[in-house]
Amino acid sequence: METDRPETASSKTTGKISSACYLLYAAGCLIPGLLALRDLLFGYSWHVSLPLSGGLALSFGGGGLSAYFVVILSLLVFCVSIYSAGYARHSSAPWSALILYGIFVSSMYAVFYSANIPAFLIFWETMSLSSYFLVVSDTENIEASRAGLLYGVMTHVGTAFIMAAFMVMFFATGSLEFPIIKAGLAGAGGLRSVIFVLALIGFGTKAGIIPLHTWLPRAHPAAPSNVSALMSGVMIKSGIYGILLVSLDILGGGAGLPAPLWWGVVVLSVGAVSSVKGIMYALMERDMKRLLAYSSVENVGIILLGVGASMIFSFNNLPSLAGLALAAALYHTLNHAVFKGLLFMGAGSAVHATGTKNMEEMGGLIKRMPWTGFFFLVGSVAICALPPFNGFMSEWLTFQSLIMGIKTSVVLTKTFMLLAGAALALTGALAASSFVKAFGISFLGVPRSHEAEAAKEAPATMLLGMGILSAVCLLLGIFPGYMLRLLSGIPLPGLGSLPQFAPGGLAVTGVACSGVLPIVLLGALLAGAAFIFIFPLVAGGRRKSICADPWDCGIRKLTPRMQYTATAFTHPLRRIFKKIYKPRKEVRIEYIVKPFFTREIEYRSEITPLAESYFYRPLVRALHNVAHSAKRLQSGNLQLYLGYILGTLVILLVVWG
Amino acid sequence: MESLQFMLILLLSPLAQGIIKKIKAMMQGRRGTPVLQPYYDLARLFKKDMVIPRTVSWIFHGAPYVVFASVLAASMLVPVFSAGRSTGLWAGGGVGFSGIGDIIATIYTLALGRFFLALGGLDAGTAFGGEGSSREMTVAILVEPSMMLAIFTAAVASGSTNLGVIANSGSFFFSPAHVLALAAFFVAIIAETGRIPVDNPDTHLELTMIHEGMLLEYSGKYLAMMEWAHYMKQMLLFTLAADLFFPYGMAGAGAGFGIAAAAGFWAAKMLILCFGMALAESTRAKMRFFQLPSLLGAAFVLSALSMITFVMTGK
Amino acid sequence: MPKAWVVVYSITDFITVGMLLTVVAMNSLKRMESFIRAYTVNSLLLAALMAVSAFYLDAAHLYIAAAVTLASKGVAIPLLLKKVVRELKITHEVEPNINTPLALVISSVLVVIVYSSLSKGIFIEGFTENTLKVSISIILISLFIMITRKKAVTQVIGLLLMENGLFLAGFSLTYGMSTIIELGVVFDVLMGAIILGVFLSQIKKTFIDLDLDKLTTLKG
Amino acid sequence: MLLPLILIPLAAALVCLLIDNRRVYEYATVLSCAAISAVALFIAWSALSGGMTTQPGGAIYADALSAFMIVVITLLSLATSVYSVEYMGSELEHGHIDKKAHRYYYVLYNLFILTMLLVPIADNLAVMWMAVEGTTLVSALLVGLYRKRSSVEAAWKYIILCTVGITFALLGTFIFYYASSGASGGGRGALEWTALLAMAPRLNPATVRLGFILVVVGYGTKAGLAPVHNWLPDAHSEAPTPISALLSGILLNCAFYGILRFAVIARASLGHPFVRDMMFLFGISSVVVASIFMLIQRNAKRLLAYSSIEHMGIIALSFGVGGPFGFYAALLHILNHAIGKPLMFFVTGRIKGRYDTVESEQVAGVMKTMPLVGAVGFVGIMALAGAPPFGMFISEFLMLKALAAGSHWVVMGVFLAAGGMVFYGLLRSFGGMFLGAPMSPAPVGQSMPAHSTASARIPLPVGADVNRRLSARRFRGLLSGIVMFIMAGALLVLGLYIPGPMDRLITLSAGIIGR
Repeated sequence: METDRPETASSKTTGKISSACYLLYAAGCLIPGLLALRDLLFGYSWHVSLPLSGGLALSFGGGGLSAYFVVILSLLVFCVSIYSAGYARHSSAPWSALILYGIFVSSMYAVFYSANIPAFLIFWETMSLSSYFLVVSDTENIEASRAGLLYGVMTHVGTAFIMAAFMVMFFATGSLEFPIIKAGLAGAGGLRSVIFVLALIGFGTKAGIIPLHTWLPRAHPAAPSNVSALMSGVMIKSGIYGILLVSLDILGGGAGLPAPLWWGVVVLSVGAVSSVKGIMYALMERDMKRLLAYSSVENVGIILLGVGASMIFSFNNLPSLAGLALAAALYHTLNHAVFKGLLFMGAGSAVHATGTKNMEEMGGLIKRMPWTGFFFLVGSVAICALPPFNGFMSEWLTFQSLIMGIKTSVVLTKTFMLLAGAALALTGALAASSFVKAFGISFLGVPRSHEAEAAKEAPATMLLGMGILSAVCLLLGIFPGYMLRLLSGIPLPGLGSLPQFAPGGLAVTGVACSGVLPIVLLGALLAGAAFIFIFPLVAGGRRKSICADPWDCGIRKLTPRMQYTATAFTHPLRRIFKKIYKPRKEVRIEYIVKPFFTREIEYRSEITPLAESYFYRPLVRALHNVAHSAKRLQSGNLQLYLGYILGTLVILLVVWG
Repeated sequence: MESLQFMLILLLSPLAQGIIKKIKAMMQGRRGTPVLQPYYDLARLFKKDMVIPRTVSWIFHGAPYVVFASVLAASMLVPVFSAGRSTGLWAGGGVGFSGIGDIIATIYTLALGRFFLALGGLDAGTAFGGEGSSREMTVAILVEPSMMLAIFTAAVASGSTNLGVIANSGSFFFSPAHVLALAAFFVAIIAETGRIPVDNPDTHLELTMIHEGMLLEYSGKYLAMMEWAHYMKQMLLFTLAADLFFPYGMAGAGAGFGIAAAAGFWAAKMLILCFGMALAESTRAKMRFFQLPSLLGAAFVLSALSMITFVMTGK
Repeated sequence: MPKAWVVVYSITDFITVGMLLTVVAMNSLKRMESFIRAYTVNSLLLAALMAVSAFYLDAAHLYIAAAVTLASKGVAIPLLLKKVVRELKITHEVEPNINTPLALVISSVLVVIVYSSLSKGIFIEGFTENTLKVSISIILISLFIMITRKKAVTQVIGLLLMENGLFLAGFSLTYGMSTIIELGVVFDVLMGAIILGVFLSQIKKTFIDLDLDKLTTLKG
Repeated sequence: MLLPLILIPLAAALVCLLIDNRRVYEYATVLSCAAISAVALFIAWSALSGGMTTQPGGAIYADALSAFMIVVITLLSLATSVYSVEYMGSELEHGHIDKKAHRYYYVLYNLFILTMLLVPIADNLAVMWMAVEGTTLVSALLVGLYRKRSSVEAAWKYIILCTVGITFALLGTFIFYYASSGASGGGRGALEWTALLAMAPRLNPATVRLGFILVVVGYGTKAGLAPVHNWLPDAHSEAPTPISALLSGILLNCAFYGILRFAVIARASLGHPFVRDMMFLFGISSVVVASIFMLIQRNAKRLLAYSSIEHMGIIALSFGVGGPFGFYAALLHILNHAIGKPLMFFVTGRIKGRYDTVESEQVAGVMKTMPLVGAVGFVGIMALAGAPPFGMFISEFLMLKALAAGSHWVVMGVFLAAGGMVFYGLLRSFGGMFLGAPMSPAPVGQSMPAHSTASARIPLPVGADVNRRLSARRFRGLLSGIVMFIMAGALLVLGLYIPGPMDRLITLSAGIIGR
């Protein structure tokens, strides 16, 4: 779907119709979004129940946590659908993709609304399967179908864990309805931990925490870009939603029943590992969309840092801090949805224009597609948590909660919070580096391929979709106060006790006190820029500027191939962290006259993801070995089969006869 | 009045640079350039025409403004000599707390500048620019954790990341944790300001330069902005070190000195730090790039130690 | 207990043990003819048993059952087998997979297992206890024979032997159920034999040889 | 009202045997299947309204459970007959079978249906046994229809193994009779299920236990429960595709129905735990064995066969766990499996028609060459993998619920793990076939199942004859295509809403099992 097929008249009309449909989706998703916003602001909630076959029922409910996620979903679906309207017009997307997109989106809504186990499971799996089909929707792309297989299987296994968790709930409470379970689980004791672990594994698979993330960097890039925007933006958040729903809402018994300490510690550590390793792998990627996918792993990690910290705080009975950490997590969930969606859309139009995902074949795009470039830049700045954009605010809150954790909690948790803080700091720097690379290599400099040379700006609808999200990035960055007001409507431990502030302001009080006024910060930045713009006019007066070739050390001509490549950009880190990356480097040289005149030098460098080489590959190999050796049981020998019958009979006779 | 204290950084940062150069020269037994040389350089550069590479986009033109603006904005967040309750552009600011800007905000605002500096280096599409940005970001990655941990120590000790609060709670200073943290922070400053042994500010030998590599294509006005921003960043970091680790003698602080006295204290601290920097530069030799991790790793260990001692001892 | 019963018990026991012995003996047989002969003997014994008890219990439908058994198992099926063997020219030996002594040991072990595991609680009265155990042993041993022999024909014979054991069991447990069922079962067996014959010729046609080692193309 | 179920297929078989005209015997078969379906629906209706239908003589009767089975059997036989007309037709036209075998197929087809219908309506358990044995004999001939080495081998193994197994079932039946005669004070015993059930509590437990073990092993062999399942993959992979559909869709269920009937009596006399443990034993082993073999299975039909084993295992599990949910789930799963598995076999048949192979390595790009078949196929494998919103998810969810309620965590864990492996196996093999770029340039237009390779081998008839034949072919293809869509739709519907009558029927039957 990424490649432009020659547009026939029929494909043009299909394109028109499907883009119209996408606009309909965009309009449609406003309704639930606004309703959910209302529920959130005024604390409404509702509950309906429909009969299902087999004496089961589908219950749905709104308000609180689910309303918040519905708002996120609607915001993103709105922009992505507008984007897709332009996207579908030019890519030869089959009809099925359009329908699947609808199923995918509506199943995500249903997941967030689900209020009992059957509904949740059914729509959860529908969401997974429809996204699977979207990943493989370009049926001839064999790589996509491989990625799809991995994704499908992993998500199915994850669902199995979720099912198990739910079944334990049912066993403990005898009910399938979340509200009743919530009430009934208070006395469940040890079972709560069982449920928590199962749920964490199950939902973690979807959220893409390390080491359950393997499917993510494969499946997200393989999907069409508008879908990968939704997958990375919202779908993996459904994993976060699940973790919050089970471990805080349901297991919290609604009344903030404190979680055991080790839950928080586990979540915190998982978050730290995921954030650091996710972004480290992102840094090494040449494939633009895979880079973004890995950075999603990182951001999920950051969100989990907040969740874990909040759990620890509520265990230590510090509600306001718990609220703060949770607010940070939820806030970052929204922010990540926004800028990751934006980035995937930008990447989508870049890939669409150049026909490649490899950044080392792009370059110089910002001159050819200025708007896309600008929006991508906004996204990059936001995701690097640089002020005055939204990423900064949520990371600031996370930092605050961690620091306060170091101050207040017991030594053990102190240490964990400390490490988490260091991880977060490291993450920030790594993220900055990888997005300098992502933007710099693919949008700046000189085109590295003819396709990049010939790239065209994306159509207006696609730009509109990105533009809205860029604006949201800025607004969420400079009006955090409104966000906290929104969050305090969610009935989760501590969120009620969040202090309220002036819309522009954000502050922590209580154990500590600090705060930022991002709007003033923005003002300061503008003031500084204005100053330095005016100062030279006063001091130096107007000077003309001469255009020339860049400095080339006296070589007469600099070619695009002499630019710094993405690989070269990250080479130092590959060397410094070789313990972690385990880079495989091979250099192949063809000589004309050895050893002086070379015809061709090929340099290939790859890194081995640990989780795969040390967990998944062995697992799959083991399974295959088992299967192969099991074939001997079905050797085709009739006597053997008769022997089975005899054996079974004799054994049963001896045991029970 | 105090709300304009950042002007000191804006105006005096070239002087600090000059002083450091002078001290280095004297240590190396040279006469060295006059102390005001940086001002002369800036003035000259502002007057010169610019040579713009053909290959660049608006990022190249925008970067100097963003870099300068970010450093300036960051320095507006920092109490220079007065952490008074009423001071600061946004004292209170409806945020329900007193004092001046936030340390994390400061660091991240500086990071914004670095982000665009690196982009500006990449925009021309030359090898040196790329090399410079790559190395700059790498160094940043190595420095960030130790710097943040060092800051955590101060923040946790005073129970806030608010520079005003930190500077006001002068009770604890020179606890072992803070000494270690200061050491780590100092190494971080060396790396951030591109000083020997991490980077050589005076070289233009392509293969070794980091900061200069990114500036290679810049000239005239833009180069002036970049350099000025660099000076300001250096002085800002000095000031931060002072605020975080030996805030003694600030106006409006617990001790509550007068403006003049506080300014004097600040100048003294700056001189000390300049001397320390010069000393470090002229006693060390520039390291190979791939030896840096050991140095910065050491810094990280220092800051981690400081944090741990604090966690254990509680002071 | 009337005197007649005692006689019946002794005779039936005698005959059933005879059947068991024929089956056990088949473990040691190598030639196809003798194999078929042993089967015939076994069937005849079965028919005889039915006749005897029919005589003593003077139950008319048992005579019918005996007659049917004699006709089908004692005469028809052996003839069919002989015909098949002649047509397919199965002359050479029927090699067992394992040597005779071991086979004998295992079959006796099976008998022991059956005798030990069929708990006393099952039986209320009558000659059924011993007969049932014998018949189950016969079934298991003939299954064992099917396992040890390579030739497809021997499989068929083993299957038919199992049927005999089954008939013995059915007869002993139920004094012969309603005739219709007897007939139905016999009919099934007969059809089975015929169809098996058909397939034997099929195998002969497609595989040239009736050795089961060839029939292992379908694996996994 | 039951006799027609026997008479109509018999008549159809005679017609096929006597009248050597392709059109006639094809239509005769389809019509008879349609007729018995109608009858079945009537029986179901009367079962819903008035309980059991008994025939004078009492040898055959039908309660709700039998009605349920009859409905499943007849409806599926109808679908399969329509598909057979297309599939066997093209087999004939491409010379894979000769005309004689083609007719012979329809004769046996009707007899097969007949024998299978006899199973649920037999009140006398020995009669039921005869019917099951009859199915073995008839279907063995169908399995061996192609006369190839492999098919003959499969048929041979099938008939030997099943006959051996079934022998034990009869022995078990005898022992039940014996127990009943014991219960009736040494007098004549009973083989009528109803009578046995009536005296169940008075039966000698030890006797019943022995009998039940023999019955489970015997009918279990036929029902394809591991570890006595070995005939199943061979037979399914070698039989003509419609027959594979019938084998796994109905025949297995018929055999399992036998176990069910005996199990009711066994539960009445031994109590549930014994039955549960037996079912868990066979169920778990079936699920595990099947899932392991599905991991790397390359032949699509064998893969489906193993999946049948897995599903029989699931049915056994949910029957074993018992309770209203368990029994309901077992029957619902029988229904779902009877729709989903044949559907996948039909899809595989279409693939074979196009690519002339079902080895997943040699097939790719079905979504391109036959988009509709590919879409239906995806629905099918998702349903078979137990994914919502399809019927099997409901039945499996109900089973899980029952397992959780009874806290059989080990069983649940094994089941879930196996489920993952099964999903992998299905998606790997079928996904590989459906996706990817088509390898050989295959002719487009999927409603016409032309063999790309075979048609090259056989010179097609010429002139107007060709057009007539092509159009006829297209028509047959269209019909079977519609059938496949209906089945796919049914899978979806059952996942969301079970029609009221069917729900009541299943509930009643569950009541009978759970008595």
